[in-house]
Formats: sequence, C-alpha cells, structure tokens
Amino acid sequence: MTSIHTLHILNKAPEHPRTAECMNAIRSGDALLLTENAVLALSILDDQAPMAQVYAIASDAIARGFGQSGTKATLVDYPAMVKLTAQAQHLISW
Amino acid sequence: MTSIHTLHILNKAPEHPRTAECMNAIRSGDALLLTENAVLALSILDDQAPMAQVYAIASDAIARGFGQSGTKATLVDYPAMVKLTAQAQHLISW
Amino acid sequence: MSTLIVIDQPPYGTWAGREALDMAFSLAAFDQSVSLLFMGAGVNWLRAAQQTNGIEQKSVEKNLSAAPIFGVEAMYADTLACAQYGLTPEGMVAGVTMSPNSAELMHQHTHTAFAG
Amino acid sequence: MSTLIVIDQPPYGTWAGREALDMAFSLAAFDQSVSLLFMGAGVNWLRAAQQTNGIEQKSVEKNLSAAPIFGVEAMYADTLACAQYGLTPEGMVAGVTMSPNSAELMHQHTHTAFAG
Amino acid sequence: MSDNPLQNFTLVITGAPYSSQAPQTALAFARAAISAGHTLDRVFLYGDGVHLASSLSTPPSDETHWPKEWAEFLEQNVIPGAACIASALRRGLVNSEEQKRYQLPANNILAPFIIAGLGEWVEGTMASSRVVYFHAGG
Amino acid sequence: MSDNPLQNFTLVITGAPYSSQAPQTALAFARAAISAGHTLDRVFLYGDGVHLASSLSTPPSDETHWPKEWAEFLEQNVIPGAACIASALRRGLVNSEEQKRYQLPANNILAPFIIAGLGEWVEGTMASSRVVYFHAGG
Repeated sequence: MTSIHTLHILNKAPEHPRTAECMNAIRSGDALLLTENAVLALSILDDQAPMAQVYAIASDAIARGFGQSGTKATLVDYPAMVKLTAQAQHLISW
Repeated sequence: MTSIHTLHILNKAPEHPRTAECMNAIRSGDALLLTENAVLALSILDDQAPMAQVYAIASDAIARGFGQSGTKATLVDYPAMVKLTAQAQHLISW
Repeated sequence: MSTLIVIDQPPYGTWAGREALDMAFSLAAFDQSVSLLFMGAGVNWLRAAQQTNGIEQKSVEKNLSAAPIFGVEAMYADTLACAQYGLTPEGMVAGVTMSPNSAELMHQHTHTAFAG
Repeated sequence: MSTLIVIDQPPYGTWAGREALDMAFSLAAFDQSVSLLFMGAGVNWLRAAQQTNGIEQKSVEKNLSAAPIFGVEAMYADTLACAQYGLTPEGMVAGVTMSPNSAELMHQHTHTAFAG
Repeated sequence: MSDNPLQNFTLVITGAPYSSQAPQTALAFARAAISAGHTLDRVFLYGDGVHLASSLSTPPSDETHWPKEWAEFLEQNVIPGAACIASALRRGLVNSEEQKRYQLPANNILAPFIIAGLGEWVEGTMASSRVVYFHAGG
Repeated sequence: MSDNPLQNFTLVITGAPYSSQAPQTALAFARAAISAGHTLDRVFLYGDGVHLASSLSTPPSDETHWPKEWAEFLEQNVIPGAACIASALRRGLVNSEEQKRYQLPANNILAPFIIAGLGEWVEGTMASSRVVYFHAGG
C-alpha cells in the first residue's frame, strides 16, 4: 500500500460546481474517490483524467449502470474506502 | 404592459447547472426574473445577455450588494413580480 | 392543459427525481396530459442495466417502465445531454423519445415543472 | 492542527455559509487554529455594502467583521472567483487575503471542511 | 381581458426554511398577490418544503419564524395549506392520525397546515390560473 | 507505523435522509470501519443532517428506515451520536428539555441521539485521527 497525500471524496454529479473545484484541487500524490452521483463521471472521465489514482464505490457505480467501467477507475467496496481513508494523510469531502 | 410568452423565474447562483439550462431555454418574447442567489448574475451578465427583458428582485439584489446595478436588469418589488406572473402566459420556476 | 415534468438530477443520490416521477404519475391518475423530460445529469435515469441491490434502493428502471401504463404520454431525453453522458439508444431503457430541442418542447406544453 | 473552512455558496439563499462560519467560530472558541476560504460563488460573502433589511436576514458582513475578534486567523478569497464576480479589493469587506492558489492553501492545512 | 386580470394562484414550496430562501420568497409573493386583489387557491408543500409545516421549529428569537409567519398568513386569509403525505412521512412530519396509525411518539404538524396527497396539488393545477413553484436555491 | 494502523474516526453527516444519500453512505462506511477493527469516536449531525435523528420519520415499509438503522448501529456499538443544537432547533428537532424551555407541543429526538453544541464536533476533530464528512450530493 502506497501512501496518499490527500484523498478527495467526491459525491456530486459532474455538472455540480464542486466537481470542478475538486478536480482543480487534485495534485500529484493525491487520490480521488467517487461516491454516490459522482460515479457518473465514469462516463465522462477519459484523456483528461486527473493526475491521481481514481476509485469509485462499486455499489454506487453498479446501481447507476456502470458495472463494466472498471477501466477508468478501480471499483472498490466500503472496507476499501475505510482503508483509503486510513492510508491518506488528509481527507477532503467535496 | 406588453405580453410575455414565458416568464423564467431563476433563483440559482450562476454556477448552478440549472442556470445554464434556463439561459438555453429563453426565447424571444420571454422574460427572465432573477430572485435570491440568481441576482449574482448581475455581476456577470453583459454582452451575452439573453434576448429577453431581465428583471431582478430589488431586495435580493440590494442584500447582496447590487443596489446600483440597475443597468443590466430592472429592479422590481414583489407586487411587480405578481404582475409579471399575471402578464406571462407561461411560468417556469428553475 | 398539458404538463411537462422535468428531471435534471440523477437517480439515487437525491430524491428530487423520484418526487418528480410521483408528480407525473399523480397527474396521469387524474387523467391530465403529462410527459417527462430528462435533461442534464437527469438523463442518467435512462441508462439500462441499473442494479440497485447494493444500495438498498429500488431501481428507477421499474418505475420508468410503469410510466406508460400509468398514463404518462411520453418520456423525452435531451439529445445533447445523452451525448455528454455517452448514452445511446441501445444503452437506454425502452420507450424514450429523443429531444433535440428541449426549449421548444417546454414551449409546447402549458405547464413545465421541476420537483425541486 | 490547522483547519480551513471553505465557503463556496453565496449568502442568504442557503444556510450552508452561515453554518460554515459557526464551525469556524467554534474552533476558534476552543483555541484551535482556523481560517476561512471563500471560493466559487462563495466569494459574494465578501462584497461590500450588503443591505439586508429588505430580506429579514442579518447581514453576513457583521459576522465577517467579527471573525478576527473571535480568533479566526485569516479570511482568504480565491483570486479567480473574485475576478469572475467582478470583485476588487475596493469593493470587498476589510481584512481579506487574496488566494491565487487555493489548492495549495488546502494542502497547507491539516483539515479542510465544508459545512454541507 | 384587462391589462391586469385577477388571478387565482396555487403556490408550491419545495425548499425548506433555514436551509433555503424558498418559504421566504413565497411568502413575500403571496402577500403581494393578496394585496393586489388576486386570490390564492392553495399552498402545497412538497419534498423538503414540508418542513415549513413543523410545529417544533424554534429559530433564535432574533430570526424570523417562517413556519409561524406562514401559518398566520394562511389563517388570516383563509387559504388552505397542505403538506404532501409521502414527503412528510419520510421526513418526520406527522399529524395525530398518522401518529396513531404508525404508533409514533408524537405529532408535529402546525395548524392550519394539513397533510394530504399529491391529488391536492393536481387539483390546484386544475383549479387555478397560475401555479408558481418556489424551489430551494443554490 | 503499519500499513493499516487502527484509526479513531469522527463522522459528520450534513445531508438529510430521503433527500440525500449521505446517511446511507455514512452507515456503510461506519459498519466497514467497525468490522475492520477501527473505532468511531462519535457521529455528529449538522445542518440538514439533523433530520436523521427524527423519531417521527416513517418511510414506506419497503424502504430502509435510515434513522432506525443508525440508532440501532449506535446502540449496538456504544457510539455517541449528537445533533447540533442550533441546526436542530431551527429545523424542528427538539428533545424534552428544549420542549419545556420553549413550551413546544412535543419532542422528536430518536435515542440514542442527543442534542449538543458544536463543541461536540470540535472535540471530535481533536480526539480522533480522521474526520470524515458526508454531505448532501447533487
């Protein structure tokens, strides 16, 4: 397990203004965790993916029809989310 | 008093996704009424003003520091808002 | 009188879409003309293969498939929003009509309303 | 420990900003290091000459002027957001520090939190 | 049709007090409408707007008490106010009947607000000449 | 420091049930944290999140009852849960003490949730190694 500087936890749809704020705040060494409506970014994320590892809550992704989209983000469960929060030095819930 | 086809009542800040949806839906013969946080558009509206008459609730504008911005929109009170809703054939609250 | 109920929020993360659907079903139950328009992030209501057992919420796909039965006249999806979210007709639930000009659609209805 | 409380919603239309300010004042009351960052539409908290008698709400300008007294260390305003909203130092309340790199500011604090 | 024909309004409030400005804007509009001679067919609370009908809301004494202001306005002008039952039950707003039915420890609907189905809203859209929605801002 | 040191979490919930998914996501996180051997210092409800502490919330029988689920989780794991007093009073959530003080017709706080000041949140940020916020989505 590598260390994460800041884990950005985002639960807003891509149109929400806080999504852009979050994306602007991500830096090298950070990680991004998509939860709830934020998993909709899986249909939009591509070349312009942020310079960070991207995770998404599997149950939220599958509920919204993104069961097969493991390529753009690592689908994780809540035990993995807990591990990420423990690994990260800082947390920001957007 | 001229007739209004659709009165668009907008109460969201300019960043809110519904603001863009509202602006896209405005057509010639419509009118736009800015209420609550939507009066913040007074600092942004300019050349790209929509092809519609723009009104803003005066008390909301003044509360947010826009007492002098009568140039971009007609500042109105609630009796005037009632009149606008009566004049308009259709209303959309965004 | 014809009413267009607009859903521009995605399912599950907020309740606004469900409450919009209830509004449409209520109008239909009173034999009032009503259609649904999905726009913005709301088009994600229409994505096929939503599996909600993991989030303890009922799938909205079932609700949508009931819409014609309850008397909702049409379900429109904003064309541009579908493109933004990578939604193609094959990847969407059945019975959806594309809306290339949602502003025009609103102007064609007597009432246009959001649930919140 | 140092906390950055972020306000990205405008005043009066929602309560999130007021509740963020209460969080900052509470931290300060417990002698914890705390600063405020206004970004996005939240920079409109800082506009001078807010006259709220017409909307039956207290002016947030008074709350902000109390921030240093209560022990809030700094009030930052995102430079880009200020430009977008036409906010210049002359048109803003006193005691605000411009923040040209808000991401960096967040990384300098142990905790970063929104009120909602 | 004159320049300013009298209207019969239905107002729908979907934003909660002390979270959104919706109940406040709606009340200012309602007062102006009545003053101008228009009528209010009814007021319908939906979604988070049902919190406006809480009998337990207790804002600080130097803030406006929006549920009380609304209740007094409705009583003085004999305007029906209803909160959607489905929205209200989920959000913890119940009357004495629902309290008994679901064996709940209390009830908290502020008179003259009542709890009713979405049919009240449908009837409002049919009976009135204008329906105005007051949503949460943002 | 091992790869996965045990943490003491404070959770802050600011989104309401039946309006946002926040209480649901927070509960899934909390259960996973306890299962992994971490501890929860406390849960603090703020803003619209205080509605999670309602004793009157009555969702349809085929929907999850988030206030009850949360209350049972807190009791089983002996975790303190507090709703911010300022947020709660404005939004119509009161305990028996506030009911008496303000002469209200009822109280509606679901045990084991209590009403407390923001100091509870400050103490949580000081006592725990991680603070996780669960806001309303959108």
